[in-house]
Amino acid sequence: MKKMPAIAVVLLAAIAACGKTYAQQMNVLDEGAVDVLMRAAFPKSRGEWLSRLKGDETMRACSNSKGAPSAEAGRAIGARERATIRYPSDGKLMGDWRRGEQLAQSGYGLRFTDDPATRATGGNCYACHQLTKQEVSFGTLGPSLLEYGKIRGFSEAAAKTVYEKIYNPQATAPCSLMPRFGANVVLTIEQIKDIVALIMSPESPVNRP
Amino acid sequence: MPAKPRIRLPQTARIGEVIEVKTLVAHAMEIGNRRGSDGNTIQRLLLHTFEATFAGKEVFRANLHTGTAANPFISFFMKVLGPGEFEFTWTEDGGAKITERQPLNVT
Amino acid sequence: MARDAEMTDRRAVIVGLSAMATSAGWANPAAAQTGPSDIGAVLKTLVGDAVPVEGRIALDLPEIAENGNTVPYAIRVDSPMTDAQYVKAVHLLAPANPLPRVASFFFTPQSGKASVASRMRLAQTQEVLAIAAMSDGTFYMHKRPIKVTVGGCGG
Amino acid sequence: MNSSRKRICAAALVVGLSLTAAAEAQQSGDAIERELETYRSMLKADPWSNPGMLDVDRGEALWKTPAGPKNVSLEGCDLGLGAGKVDGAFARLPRYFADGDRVMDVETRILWCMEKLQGFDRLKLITRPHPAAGMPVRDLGGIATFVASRSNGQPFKAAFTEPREREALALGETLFYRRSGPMDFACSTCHADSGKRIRLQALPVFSKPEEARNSVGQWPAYRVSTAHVMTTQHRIYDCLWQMRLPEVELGSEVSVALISYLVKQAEGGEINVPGIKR
Repeated sequence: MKKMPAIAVVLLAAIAACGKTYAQQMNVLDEGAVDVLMRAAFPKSRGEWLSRLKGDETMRACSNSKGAPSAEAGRAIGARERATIRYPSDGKLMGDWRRGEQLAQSGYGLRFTDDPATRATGGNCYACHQLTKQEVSFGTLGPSLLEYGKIRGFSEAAAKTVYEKIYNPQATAPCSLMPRFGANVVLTIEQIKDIVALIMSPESPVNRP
Repeated sequence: MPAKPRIRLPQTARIGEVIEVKTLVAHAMEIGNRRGSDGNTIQRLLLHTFEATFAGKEVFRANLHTGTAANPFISFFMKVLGPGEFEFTWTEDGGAKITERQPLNVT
Repeated sequence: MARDAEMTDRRAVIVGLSAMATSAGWANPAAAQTGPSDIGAVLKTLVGDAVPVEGRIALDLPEIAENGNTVPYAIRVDSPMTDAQYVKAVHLLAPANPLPRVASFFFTPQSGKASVASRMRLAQTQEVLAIAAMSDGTFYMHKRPIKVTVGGCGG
Repeated sequence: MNSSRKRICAAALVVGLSLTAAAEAQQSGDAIERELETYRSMLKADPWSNPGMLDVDRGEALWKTPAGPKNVSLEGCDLGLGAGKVDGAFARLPRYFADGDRVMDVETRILWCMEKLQGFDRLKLITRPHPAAGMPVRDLGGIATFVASRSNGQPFKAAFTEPREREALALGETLFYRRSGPMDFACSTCHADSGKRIRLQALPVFSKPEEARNSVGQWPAYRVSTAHVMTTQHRIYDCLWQMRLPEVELGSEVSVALISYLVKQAEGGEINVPGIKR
């Protein structure tokens, strides 16, 4: 690859002001130059994959603030993301908790080796959350959801909160670590309903430990 | 270039001493039910037998099945009755053999 | 998949196993460990009509395997390892694997001690079984539960 | 009881129950963590049982054996300390190489030597550069594992004094926090908060030098889940794959920058290669 004069200039400016971190003044980093380097590092990217390399406005706000946006930026993210949420046309927020459990277990989908025709994309909830007593292999990046519905009295309001949280967590928690499953079309509305059922249904193992 | 088996013997051994012998060999130990990147099932291919002789006499043998992990590590023991050389042989499905020799420094 | 949240009490397993063995439960696949493999038939080939007795075998195994592809283990059988009395073979079985046999190790009096270490594959949470064939024609056995967990970013 | 008090009580109850469930989860998590530690320590207990050692040997043989269209060995390759000098070279990488006019980590440098010295086609070397599960590490990765192992016991001490090295660090840090892909993931999503795990796998926090020092020096590492040595470039490649990004090129500015950042964070940490991991 050739030299990268554009980024060199901005980075050197950053380095000149740099104390403890290597790119402390993140705002002087030229996003365009980073975009060019990203494009070069993934030479096989075509079509939709190209857009994956460039973040949207919300992602850039989160990246540039290392995940801690200012109050003002946070409000802007919240408003923008809230507007993305779509609700089930039948008005029902809960599907089948058994399918929800399968989705919670599966981390398949959207990787360049994955084939959507072979296997549906999963939600991979257990990667980050405890959900049931039965599954001991759960992550802790997100809070435990054990007995989530039971604790909240299985209320309709709680189910709506869960639905919205899965659809777009950044509507209420700007720069949340959780994917925007609905807004980014990672999961379908039907799949989100199944996961809501896993978390909120009285019959679900989440609520029957 | 295939990896050469690794053998770990004590640097020296006395007559009558029980020594530990460690062996490690590179092999996928294909079970026969995995799918390759082309979607086709990868044929079963195991190292099914491991034999160790010392001074020409068999001192240890193992039958390895699908439940043995890839790149098999095996540690076993032998009482040293005299000087000699180890010969280790791994036999693959189909009959191919991997052989490695190493003398034991008996003092 | 790590479905068994509760560890089975080891002593209870051993007692249960002995009961199964003495009631010839091993010969009946339906009474044996749940799993796709015919463990009864495998045991028949290894011990014939003999009834293995619990004891003499020490099986060093983790309680949880972070990954089932490589599970370290060591087996040691208590024996004087003399020409008159020694361990001929040790068989390791993982009854809930698609195929239950892990490995068989063959010793001679010159082995000095009947002790081996290796690495096995476990398809799921289960109880692995070690059987020792002694030079006098008797058999010993030992069973250990082990959990296998799902791991990694991809689940 | 008036309605606002009811709401407060309900809220308190919710919080209380949540805490109980969370405490229980924490307890069971700790027990599992202890048992997993037994497994990990059993895997590490005998370095002679680490199959990655087979690739250290293989890498050494590959380093010394003439190969490629020019049929020369890599003993003429300069890893930063002079042609053919392997001992301690990995501990000082990544660094700027004037001949290639760029910053290179160990794999990028070996790739460069295989192309320039041995005459291999670079494009072929970077096409499917990493092994599928069950397949051994490729030659380049085996050589990298050998080279890295020849810095065992030494601390990471790459200088990062050259302007281009500083650039790579700054880019690496920027990329570490950069969100991309349909899941909104950045490296920092999983590696910027202590004590967290994915499923049961503890996540090293690379933004904290003390954690980086304990982790980075184990790579390249033998991974039992895929039964092969995974190199650092492969580790990055796999993380980006999980982040739902396209296939990153071995030796790209991006992967070298991320490795530079990790190595700088791990400065002073001891190298002990190959590690053995889940």
